[in-house]
Amino acid sequence: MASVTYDHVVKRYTADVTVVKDFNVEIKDKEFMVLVGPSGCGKSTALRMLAGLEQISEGRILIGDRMVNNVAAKDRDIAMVFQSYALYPHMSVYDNMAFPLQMQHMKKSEIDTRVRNASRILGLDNFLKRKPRALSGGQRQRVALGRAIVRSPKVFLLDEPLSNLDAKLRGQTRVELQKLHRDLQTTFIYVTHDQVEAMTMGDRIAIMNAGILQQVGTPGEIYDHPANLFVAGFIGTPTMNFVPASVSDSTAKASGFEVELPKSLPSGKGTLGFRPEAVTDRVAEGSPQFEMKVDVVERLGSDQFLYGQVGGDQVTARVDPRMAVAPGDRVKLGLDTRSMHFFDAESEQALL
Amino acid sequence: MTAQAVAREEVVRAPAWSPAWISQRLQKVLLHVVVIGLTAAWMVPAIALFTSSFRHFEDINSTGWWTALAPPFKFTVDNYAKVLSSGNLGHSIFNSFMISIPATVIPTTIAAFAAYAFAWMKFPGRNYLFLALVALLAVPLQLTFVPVLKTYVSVGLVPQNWGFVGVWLAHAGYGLPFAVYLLANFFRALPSDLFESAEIDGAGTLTVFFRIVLPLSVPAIASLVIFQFLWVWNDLLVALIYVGGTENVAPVTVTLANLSNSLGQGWHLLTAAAFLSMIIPLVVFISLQRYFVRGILAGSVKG
Amino acid sequence: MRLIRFTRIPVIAAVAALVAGACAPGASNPNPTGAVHGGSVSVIGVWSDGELDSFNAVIAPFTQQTGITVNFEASRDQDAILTTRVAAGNPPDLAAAPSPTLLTRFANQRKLVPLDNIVDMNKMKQDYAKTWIDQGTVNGHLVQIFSWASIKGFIWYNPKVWTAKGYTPPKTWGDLINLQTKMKSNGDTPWCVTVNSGAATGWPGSDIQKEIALGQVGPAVYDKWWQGKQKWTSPEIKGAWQSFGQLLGANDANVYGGANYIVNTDFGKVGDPMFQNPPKCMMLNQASFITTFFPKSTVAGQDYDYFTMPSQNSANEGDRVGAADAWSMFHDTPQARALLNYLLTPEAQEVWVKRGGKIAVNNKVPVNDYPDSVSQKIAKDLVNNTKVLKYDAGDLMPSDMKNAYWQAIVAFIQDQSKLDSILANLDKVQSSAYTS
Amino acid sequence: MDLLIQDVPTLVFVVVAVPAVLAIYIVGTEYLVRLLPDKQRPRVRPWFWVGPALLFVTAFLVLPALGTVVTSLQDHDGNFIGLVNYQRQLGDFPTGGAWIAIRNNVYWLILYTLFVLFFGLILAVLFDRVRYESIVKSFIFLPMAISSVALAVIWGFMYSYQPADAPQTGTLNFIVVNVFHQAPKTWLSDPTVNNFALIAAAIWGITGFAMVILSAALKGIPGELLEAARVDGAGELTIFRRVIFPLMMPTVVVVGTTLVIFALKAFDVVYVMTAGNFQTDVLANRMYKLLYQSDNPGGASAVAIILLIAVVPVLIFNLRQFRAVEARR
Repeated sequence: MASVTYDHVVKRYTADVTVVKDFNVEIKDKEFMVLVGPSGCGKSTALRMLAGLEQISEGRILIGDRMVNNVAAKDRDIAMVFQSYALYPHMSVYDNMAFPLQMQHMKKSEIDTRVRNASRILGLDNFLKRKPRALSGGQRQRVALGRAIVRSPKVFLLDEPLSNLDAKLRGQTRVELQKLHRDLQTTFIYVTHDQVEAMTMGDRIAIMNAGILQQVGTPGEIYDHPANLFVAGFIGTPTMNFVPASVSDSTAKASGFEVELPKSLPSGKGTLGFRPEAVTDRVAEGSPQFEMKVDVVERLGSDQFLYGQVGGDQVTARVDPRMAVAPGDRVKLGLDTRSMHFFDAESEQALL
Repeated sequence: MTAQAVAREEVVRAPAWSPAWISQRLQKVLLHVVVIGLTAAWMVPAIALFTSSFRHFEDINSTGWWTALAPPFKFTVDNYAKVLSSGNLGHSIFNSFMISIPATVIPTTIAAFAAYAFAWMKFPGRNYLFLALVALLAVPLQLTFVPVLKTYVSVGLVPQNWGFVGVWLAHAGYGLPFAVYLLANFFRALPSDLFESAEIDGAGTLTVFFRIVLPLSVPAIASLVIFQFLWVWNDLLVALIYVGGTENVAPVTVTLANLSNSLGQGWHLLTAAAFLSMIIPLVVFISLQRYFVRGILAGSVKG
Repeated sequence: MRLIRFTRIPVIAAVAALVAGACAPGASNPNPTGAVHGGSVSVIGVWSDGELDSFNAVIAPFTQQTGITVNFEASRDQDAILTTRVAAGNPPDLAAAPSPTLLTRFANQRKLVPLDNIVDMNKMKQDYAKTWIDQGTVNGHLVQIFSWASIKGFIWYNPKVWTAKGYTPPKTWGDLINLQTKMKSNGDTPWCVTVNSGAATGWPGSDIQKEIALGQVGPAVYDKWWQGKQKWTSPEIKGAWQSFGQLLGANDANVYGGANYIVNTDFGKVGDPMFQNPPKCMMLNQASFITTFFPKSTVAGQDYDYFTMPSQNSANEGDRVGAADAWSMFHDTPQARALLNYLLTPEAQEVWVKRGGKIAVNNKVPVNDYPDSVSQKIAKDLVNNTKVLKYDAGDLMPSDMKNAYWQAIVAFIQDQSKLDSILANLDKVQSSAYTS
Repeated sequence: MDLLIQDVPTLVFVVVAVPAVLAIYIVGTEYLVRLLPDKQRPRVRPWFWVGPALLFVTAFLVLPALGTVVTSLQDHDGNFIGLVNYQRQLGDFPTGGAWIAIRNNVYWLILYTLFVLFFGLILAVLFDRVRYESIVKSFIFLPMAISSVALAVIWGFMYSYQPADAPQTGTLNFIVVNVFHQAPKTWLSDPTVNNFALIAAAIWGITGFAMVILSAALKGIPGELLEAARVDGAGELTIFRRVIFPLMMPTVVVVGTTLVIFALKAFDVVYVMTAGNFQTDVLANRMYKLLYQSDNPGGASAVAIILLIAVVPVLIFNLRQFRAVEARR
């Protein structure tokens, strides 16, 4: 129900400790935006500044058209789900959800309606009288969501809400959250360090590293056109192959092979990047081929990954799961040149 | 069944007579032996006192207390009878309540405010101010008596006009450093997410304090109440300085100290008196003990 | 009921004051100037238990006659309480102390009301031994009066045992030493001594030493000694220590239980071994009050009697050491005056005397008022045979000197061979204790 | 009796009114704070919250402590004499001045603090695992409820001495004589053991304090955490060392600090049992004697200041500790 704008936002703790640097993002109304990055990259700080839990050192944050830099957290009309859930242990599930509404001096009947509505959505009807300690992890997580839902906030903030759940429950809840986003028709800002969550849930993803925003885009854009070496390496499993190479005109030369790039680049050294799925056992006519000495074979059923050496470089390949290969084998592989990336040695920016 | 309970079942249930089962059993037995043994050893001096409180003065002086535990059982309730009949006892117990209760309530309340600020509000010099407060624990009370009493006299805050007010305030002042120290430590340990969550939920400082901090700090407050009450209840000197030892205001410690005379005669009555004066603090302890429950924070945050 | 009056209403005001931070309205102290009838007087003393009962018995006729209530505060931490309250300007009207040390300090600080015009000095001079008046006079003013005393230098024994064993009370120091030797050769332990008394541990031993000193060197040197003008290492004082050691015997062998028992046992238990059957010791030296510590089953004259410590110098025969309950005034109110004057009367003093354990300071208290033959004998002794009564030297020394004295007694009992270094240390304390 | 009943309303009034007044204070000041612009509020608010506490400690502790500093630099008549009082207390090392007391305080500091923490932790952890916890806890707590005068009587029964040929009335000497067949010991007058005898009595008296606070902290550790560690296969000792102890560390620091200060201020047990005789003096007792018996407020003040200075290292440790806690959250 509102857009969020980060406008040259800086967070500085001391003169030389800056955790968020010149952060600029526009999050559209009703968008599901995921802030992703390794731990300590400043993503949580960025969220907490929006929540009003941290002072903003420089720049502005707007919710809708309203600058909220100096607005108290409670007046920003946001709701937040904490990684730890932060449930009030001495209050029942009902009271936990009713608490933010009581703070708004809402009428009792209205509170009741909202709490019951939220608990129905989240399937918590049978637990309303319980204390948090008598709930399972997944249930607690839903109470934390419920406490956010009841307020019908303009913006929903979620700080790694799934990290305390086991893998199965996490997958389930991911789907539930997306459904919830659709149902609520509200702006979601979701912080995570897990790129899978980011890729699967986000309408758009903002990737941060070391306090700096690296790239903003849809999952597809980010995956196919990473803006720099960091984004390329951060998104996708297994990670993109990075091979040192030198370019002259449109030919990139690595230690074990040469590849023709789709366009010519200024000559120099850099890093050639290509995803494992670009290295296959289907050797296409006219595309580069090389021999890989296989170190490790990973069979996932639907896929088979080979880890090995090409020339002097470590390369991962995704091959047909039916291909018979054992560690120590030398196999011939082909490279699909349609999705090649090349990163400048100095700036690490994508040139291709 | 809660997650906890499930986990506990898993741990405890090893197949009967398996090595793990035997070692678990042995550990359990050892635990009980150690617990009961330590407690029993701890009780020896108190048992000595208790036994002696039922012995004749001459016997206490001439034979060890343990001899009373074998026949012939020459027990007497004379000591108790003498203590209970000392006319002022009932009144002085009442005086002790009059002194102890407000002298516990005032510093606990004030300390809770200050501890909350020290634990969760940011202000310049906070840490140093807090440490200075802790350092005040080391100030010998005897050196404060004259200046404080001088001030009391100059503003007329003497027992003749103000009853116990002077001693309440003094005990509050003396008890605050520890009270703030203990509570701030506990408040500081509350998960910060709770506070932030409450802030986003729209709770103000007061709401957070009264609806979240206080309910969650019940064990700490209960232990503080126990100690402050106990110290005030057992205090002799502060009471003598600020309320004096006249019969109508004397707390029970003064009355009991006066059971033995200035030359030390009558000390055997202290055996009985010690047990009688112990009753109230023990009742306070036992009745507040139910607040020391496991996991008051359980379920709030994980990890 | 008094409690209610002074708590309920102020409580409400106090709470208000807490909020507003306002000062309490100081209620003015009642200051009746007219007839001495009614009102109250506040007293701090050390008496509790049986002693307090006795004191209350003394006060009862006073209150009955005058209508004046005596608010008595008993405190065994009198040093702390009184020092603090005097320094803070909140002293009681009167204080009663078991020794004059503290009150003399207040006198030097000019915190006490001079009593010269409050008591009838002529009558005092008639009824009181000069010692008591001299003792109460500081800087030319009477600031302390004395009510009840205990006399030191009494050696207690069990007449039944002595008759059976053929021992007789010695008349001279030589007789005493011979008796001691005879007892030992009979396999009896001559003495019981115990000196443990909490913070004051050592004083019962110091009593023996100072009695010997007075008997050996006489009042003049005794006075110079407590005044800090006589060195501890001087032959006069050292002699008294050596004589004390003569009684204790080498390694305290003349005393039941030896050094460990002496220093670890409470002074009040000193008589217990003597009254056991068979007795563990033959005699003990303690002041007149010790009879109240003897087992309840003992009867004066039958189970215990005393003789006075013989002097080594016949010129000093009849010189006694004593101490007494001292009274001083902080507030000159009519009620306080009335009580003080009442306490000086034989009528007041005889009340406690009749109840036992105390010797009246007023000479007019009839001997027959004493409850048993032994205390009557003490009273007569005091009037008839006492030539010079000297106040306890320890109580007259500055506190640091007094404490060092007591500790020296303990050290001496533990190891008599260290006498020279013990006395040298006392000289060192003497050189600083009197100046500060 | 009617006198008591009539006073009950006073008591009830006080118990209800005092917290009510304080609650009104804090609500009222919050209302005042809200009148301020948003930015000013966090700066002003803490002072209202700590205000009453600061007011109280200033009046009852800070001002007297400052007065003590002044007194410690003065002679008996109030003339400034510099550090002479300190020189007197700290002169004649190692047996003169306050040195015996300082030595004994070091014994107290180490033995009392460590043993009380040790027993407090052990008892809290062990008792946590038995169903009759509340009963055994009450027993350990019981000595806390005993006044110092009674404590002297109790430990008198433990340490009492009789000559070797008489029946022993003291518990320890009974054991020494009848079990170990040794000569009875003079526990309180023998300088090789008496300090430890006093410290033992004090440990007995205060362990309940450490146990209660540490136990409260232990209860604050979520049960799931312990269960999880157990499921992970950690032994009980490992759980204590790796899970319980680190989580209780802040509380251990608080209890430890308090005990260190108690050890420095050790007074009651010494005062009632030996009064500092037989080389058992401690600083607080020395101060008491100087103040009330020797009429030497300057010396007493100097001792008190020495005592206060001794606390500083502990405070520095505390500062580091809660900076660490703050860094973690």
